[in-house]
Amino acid sequence: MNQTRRNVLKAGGGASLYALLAAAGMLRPDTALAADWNQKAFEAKNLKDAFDALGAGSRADSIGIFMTAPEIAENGAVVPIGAVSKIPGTESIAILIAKNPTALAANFDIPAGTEPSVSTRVKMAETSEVHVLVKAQGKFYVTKKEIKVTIGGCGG
Amino acid sequence: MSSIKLRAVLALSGLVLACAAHAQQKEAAAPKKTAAPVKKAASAPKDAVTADFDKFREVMEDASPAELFEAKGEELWKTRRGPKNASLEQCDLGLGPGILKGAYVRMPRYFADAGEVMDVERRIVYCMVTLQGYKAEDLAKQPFSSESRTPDPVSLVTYVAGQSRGMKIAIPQKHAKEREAYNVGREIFNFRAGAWDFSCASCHGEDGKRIRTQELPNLTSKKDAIRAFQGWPGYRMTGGLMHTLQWRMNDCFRQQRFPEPGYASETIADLLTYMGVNANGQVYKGPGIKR
Amino acid sequence: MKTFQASIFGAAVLAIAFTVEAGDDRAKAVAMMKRDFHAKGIAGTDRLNEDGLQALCNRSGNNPSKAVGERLQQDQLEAIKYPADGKFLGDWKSGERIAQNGRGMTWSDGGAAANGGSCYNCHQIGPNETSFGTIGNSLRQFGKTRGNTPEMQKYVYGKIYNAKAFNLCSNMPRFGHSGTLTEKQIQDLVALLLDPSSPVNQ
Amino acid sequence: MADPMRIRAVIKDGAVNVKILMSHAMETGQRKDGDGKPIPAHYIQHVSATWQGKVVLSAQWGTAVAKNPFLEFSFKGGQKGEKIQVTWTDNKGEKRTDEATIN
Repeated sequence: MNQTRRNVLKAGGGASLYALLAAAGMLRPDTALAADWNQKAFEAKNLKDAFDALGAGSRADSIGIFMTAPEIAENGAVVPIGAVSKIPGTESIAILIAKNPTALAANFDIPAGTEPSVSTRVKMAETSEVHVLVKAQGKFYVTKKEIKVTIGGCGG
Repeated sequence: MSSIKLRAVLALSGLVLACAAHAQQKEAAAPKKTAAPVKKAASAPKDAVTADFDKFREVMEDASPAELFEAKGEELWKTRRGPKNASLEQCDLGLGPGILKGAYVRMPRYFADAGEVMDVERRIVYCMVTLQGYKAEDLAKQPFSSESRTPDPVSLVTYVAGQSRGMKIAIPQKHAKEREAYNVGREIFNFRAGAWDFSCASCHGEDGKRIRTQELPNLTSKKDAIRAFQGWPGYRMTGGLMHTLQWRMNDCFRQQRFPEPGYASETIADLLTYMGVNANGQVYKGPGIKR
Repeated sequence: MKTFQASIFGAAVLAIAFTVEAGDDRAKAVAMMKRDFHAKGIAGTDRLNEDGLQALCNRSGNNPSKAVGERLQQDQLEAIKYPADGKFLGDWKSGERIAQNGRGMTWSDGGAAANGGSCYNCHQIGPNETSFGTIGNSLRQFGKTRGNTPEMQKYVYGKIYNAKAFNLCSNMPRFGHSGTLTEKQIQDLVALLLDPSSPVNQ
Repeated sequence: MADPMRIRAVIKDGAVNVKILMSHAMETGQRKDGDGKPIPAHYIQHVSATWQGKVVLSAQWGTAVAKNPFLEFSFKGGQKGEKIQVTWTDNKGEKRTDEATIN
């Protein structure tokens, strides 16, 4: 039995157990998560609305955020994007694509002990600025980069 | 032979997210819309662009969606299936029943039990028929990946190919039938016919040529021959579909303005023998990613 | 002496055997393809039947003997159907669209949509299209350097109609001969290349 | 049922590096099929990874994540031989959980 569970069991029953379990992430993910999915943010049609829905109406440009992405994507269907935050206390990292039909692509919660560094692959409708939004100690920071998209594939 | 495909942007008009990506069925007659973004790429320094593509291609190949199909193929290989309720573990890919390591880079090859030269997919179909009791005609009905399904042989080929990752291509030419397959394959490669007088060699017989911005490997040269092999089976970013060399050959013949070659036919096996043997000695990197 | 003769004889037999074998492989290849291919869409299996020109190019490694080659080239030239009204120059704007359009004659083509010329697949043409192929030569400034004379117009029309009339085993399809492009489409392409107002000549 | 994920968890530079590939269409809902009918949206909305009962990453996704999604992250504390579980849930309520051993 691991340390976390032992602590949980020691803490005993009732509401406090529930809170502890939730904090430790031991509840079935979907019960907690269904409420988490930020519908308003994910359905926002433009960058500004998406930022607003994420609570990032005001945000500072930061040199503490690093984005790894191609200058020119070989294919808009699969654009690799990596995001690293060097800002202390990073709580979440979001990827937004300005010119996509819905701007917010993904939002990652970074628990303590997890490195503020994620990579994924996104679809891009056209050449666009891609923004990485970081929440750290309750404040928002952003960096951006234009990624050109070439469409029209060949045989390969 | 890969002529630029102008994706079906028109057919999908009204589509806001024009991820050409997904619009993969038809070629459309409206080049403007699709050609425009290409210009941006082409106007940037070519070498830098290619280097950037290569860098991110490498990143993606490190965790390629092709692995999902390898996993699926492995499951299919080991599961008892078909009218005879058998797995494919007794399938002999040339190195003995069930031996997969290195099998892919040694095919096409001659199989005494079938009396024929077979490429990997032709052989897997043969095993599915003889061991599992499937019907070859059924497997040939819809042999290529679509949005709604990935045919079993595609996943199986991807699995088998993954078992030769990092190995040198060593397609045998010992048996008389193997040498004949090479020679006949060379003739198929050079055979001009059809509405536009094309052969494979029309596009793949000279160094340094392009169709639009797509570079064309010279498959008659030792240097480029590997490019026929490398990256296949390949996960195509456009549409996100897994395709094998059977599909590649089929679509080449389409663009060659030929009628359709039979799936897993001897024609394809011989053509792949010719192209494969030319690539002997080079290292196969495993299932890849295609644009 | 005997050995010498024998070796000549042996060499001759080998030479014959070699030729027979190469032809044999081709015969096997053709028979195999005819067995393995099936018609799909507009692409029938008759497309595997070589015409005389294809047969000659296939059998000579695209390098036929001068005598036969010239005769066949002359046949191709004589079969070109020039516009009845003697007009070669169409609309370059339409020509640009035809040059861009890469569809036509595959088994997934057919139906109402017009065929294109696939010109940019192989040639550099207009200054605004940087996505062009290199199988064919660059046609930038074609009219400017060649001149827009009636003879040049007729030549370009003929070349697009049937490139093989000028270079027997050329890689370029015979767009008129094969029924890919209409008379009007070819006139428009001629204009794209020769019309002084076409961007090709800017 | 959805096909299994591919999960690789490897100790690298003192942390567990996790790479995940998921088999999913990630249909945007903005496309139309050959007959002009809209193809309904079908995409993963949540991904969570747990180790020793602790959530080490939780993600919310929209339709812009590419088909057959990829995700990479790293967390501290994991040891060789321990397991991590990854669960995704899509907008149709379909879900899948797979497990991998840390190497």
